[in-house]
Amino acid sequence: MNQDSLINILSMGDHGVYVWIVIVVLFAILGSTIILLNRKIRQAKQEINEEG
Amino acid sequence: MIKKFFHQFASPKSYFAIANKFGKPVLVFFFLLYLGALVWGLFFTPPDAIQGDSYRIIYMHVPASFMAQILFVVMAITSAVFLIWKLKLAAYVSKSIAPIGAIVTFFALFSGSIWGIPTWGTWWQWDARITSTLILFIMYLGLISLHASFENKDKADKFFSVLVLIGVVNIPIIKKSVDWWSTLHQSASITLTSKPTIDPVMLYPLMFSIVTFIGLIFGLVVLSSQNEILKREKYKSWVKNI
Amino acid sequence: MDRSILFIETYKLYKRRRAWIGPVLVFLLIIISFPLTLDINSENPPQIYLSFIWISTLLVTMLGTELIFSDDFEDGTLEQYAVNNQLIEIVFYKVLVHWLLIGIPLAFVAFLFILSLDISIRISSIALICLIISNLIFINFFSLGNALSLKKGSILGLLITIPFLIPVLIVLGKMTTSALLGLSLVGHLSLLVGVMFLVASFIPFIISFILRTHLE
Amino acid sequence: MKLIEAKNVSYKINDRNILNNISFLINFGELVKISGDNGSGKTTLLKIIIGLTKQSKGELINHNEDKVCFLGHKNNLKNYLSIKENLMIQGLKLNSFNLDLLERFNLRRHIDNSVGTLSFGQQKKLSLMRVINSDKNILILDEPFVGLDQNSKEFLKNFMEAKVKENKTVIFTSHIDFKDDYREIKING
Repeated sequence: MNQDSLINILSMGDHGVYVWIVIVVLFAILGSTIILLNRKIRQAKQEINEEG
Repeated sequence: MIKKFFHQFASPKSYFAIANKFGKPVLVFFFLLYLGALVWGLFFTPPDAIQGDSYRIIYMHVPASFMAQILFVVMAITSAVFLIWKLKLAAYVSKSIAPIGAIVTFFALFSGSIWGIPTWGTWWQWDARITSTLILFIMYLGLISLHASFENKDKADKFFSVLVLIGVVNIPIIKKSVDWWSTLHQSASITLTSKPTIDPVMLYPLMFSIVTFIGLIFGLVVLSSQNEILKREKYKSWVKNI
Repeated sequence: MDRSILFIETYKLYKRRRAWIGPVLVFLLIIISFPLTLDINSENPPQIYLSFIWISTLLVTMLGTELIFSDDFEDGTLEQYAVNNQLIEIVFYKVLVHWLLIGIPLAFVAFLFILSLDISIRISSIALICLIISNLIFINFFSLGNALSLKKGSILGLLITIPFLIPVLIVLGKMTTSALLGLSLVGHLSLLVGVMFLVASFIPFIISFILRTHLE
Repeated sequence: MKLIEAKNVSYKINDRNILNNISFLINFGELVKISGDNGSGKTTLLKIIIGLTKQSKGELINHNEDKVCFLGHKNNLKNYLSIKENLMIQGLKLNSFNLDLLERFNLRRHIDNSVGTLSFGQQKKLSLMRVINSDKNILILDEPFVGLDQNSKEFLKNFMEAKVKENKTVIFTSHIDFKDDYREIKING
C-alpha cells in the first residue's frame, strides 16, 4: 500500500479535496437513485396487491 | 418467427420475474466491485506526475462519460427493436434508460467540471468534448419531457423511439461538427482522457473501474425498468402474482 | 391533384396573414433592438452580427412554423389527408410553402440588415444564400419538432430539435470565418446544399409517420 | 358481397380496453348504424375500419380497396376562411347544385362570411356538403346527425337512404335512436 498517497488523499492535500467532492456527489446520486427506485417499486407492488 | 420468439420469451412478465430475482444481487455485486476499483485507483496507485492527486477523478469521470454515450446507443437499439417488432418490453426498457442516462451524463459533466478547477484553473471550458456532452445531456432531458407530455403512453413510446433513432444518427454528426468547430479556438485545451501513453499502474484500475461501472449502471437500468413495467402494466393480471 | 394541393396549402397560409407576416415583423423588431443594445460604431468584428443573424433566424423560423400542423390537426384536415393517403405529399408541400412564404422573406430581411452594417456585398450575398438554404433545413427540423410536440407548445419542440441543428449552425459559423478571410466557400456551400437535400427528402417521411401516429 | 369482416376486434389505450371482442360483417350496399353509449368506442371502431388505427387484437378484413369518404368529429373547416373559400379548398364548385344546397341549409346569405362566425350546427351542415358531393362508393360518417336541426336531419336521412338505393355503402355512428329500422351494430365497452 502506498502510504504517502493514502495520507495525501485522506488529508485532502494536493487537490484531494476535489476528488472527495466528486466521490461524495457520485455516491449521493447513485444512492438516492437506488433508494428512490426501490421505494417506487415497493409502492407500486403494494398498490397492486391492495387493488387485487 | 423472430417476432414469435420475442413475444414468448421477452414478455414483460418473464423479464420481470428474472429481474426481480437477479436484479438486486447483480446490482450489489457490481456496486461492491466498483467500490473496489475506486479503492484500488484512489489508494493503490501513485499520484500523477503533472496533475498530482486530482487526476484520480479519472476513475469516476471516464466511466461516466463512456456510459453517457453507450446508454444512448443501447436506448437506440431497444427503440429500434420496439419499432420493428412492436415489442413492448423494448419500449419500457428504452424509456427507463433515459433518466439514468441523464443522471450519468450530468455526473460526467459535473466531475469534468470539478476536475477542471485544479487542472485548467476554470470550471468550464468551451472545448469540443464538453460541449457535445452538454448537448447529449439536453437531448436526454428532451426525450424525458417528450415522453412525459403524452397521456397516451403507447403513442409516447412511438414518438420517443423515433426521436431516439433520429438522435443516434445525429450524435456522431454533432460530435464531428463540434470537433470541427473547436479547431476555431487557438487555446489548446488539455484533453482529459486521451493521453498518448498511460501508465499500466493507472490503466488497469481505470479499465476495471469502467467495466464495473458498466455493470453498476446496467443494474440501475434493470431496476428502473422494473419500476416502469409496474407502472405501465398495473392492469394486467400477471402483476397480481408478484 | 398535386398542384392543387400546393395551391391549397399556399392559399391557406397566405390567408392566415399573421402566420407569415408576423414572423417577419418579429424578426425586424429583433434586428432593430440589436444595434440599440450594441455600439454599432465600434470596431466590432462582423462575426458578431452574422452570428446574431444565424441564431435569431433560427428562433424566428421556429415561431413561423409553430402552427404548421396543429391547425390542420385540430380541424380534421390532416385526418382527411391521412384517409386519402396523402400525408407525405402534404408534409412536403407544407414545408415548401413555409419556406417560400417565411424562410425566404426572412433571409432577405437579414440581407438588408447586413448590408446596412457596411459589410461588403460579397459577404452579404453569401449570407443571403446561406440563409435561404439553411432556412429550409431549419423549417424541416422544426416541422419535425412541431409534429412531435403537437399541441404541447413550442418549448418542447425547440428543446428536442435545436440539438439536431447545432451542426448546421457550426457550418454557418465556419463559413462566416472563411468568408471574412476571403477563402473559397465551394466546399462549405456544397456541404450545406447536400445536407439540405438530404434533410428535405428524408424528414417529411419521418414527419408523416409521426402525424399518422397522432391520428390513431 | 362482403365489405368488412371483423373478428374479435379489441383495442386498448394504456392497457385499458376501449373495444372488447367485437365481431360483425358488413356487406356492400348496406346502411349500417353503429350504436353504443358514450365512450363505447364507436369512433375508434370507425377509425379501425378506415385504417387510421390498428386494432390491438383480432382481425379486420376490408375487401374495399377504393378510397372512402370519411366525416369525422372535426368539421374540417378553416375558421379564418369564408364559406366560399372553404368550399373551394375542399374542391367543391359553386354550381347550381351546391348553391341550392346552401339555400336549403340557409347558408347562402353567409357565403362571404368567415366560418368562425357560424354556429356549430351551421358548420356541421357546411361540412356535410363535402359528403353530399362525394362520388365515393363508401361513406363513413361519425355522428353525422349531431347538431343538425329537424329539417336537416330528415334531409340527411333521405340522402343516406338514396345513396344505399344507388348500391353505395353507408356506415354511420349515432347514440340517438331513430324509429327507422336501420341495421344496427351495438357495441359496449
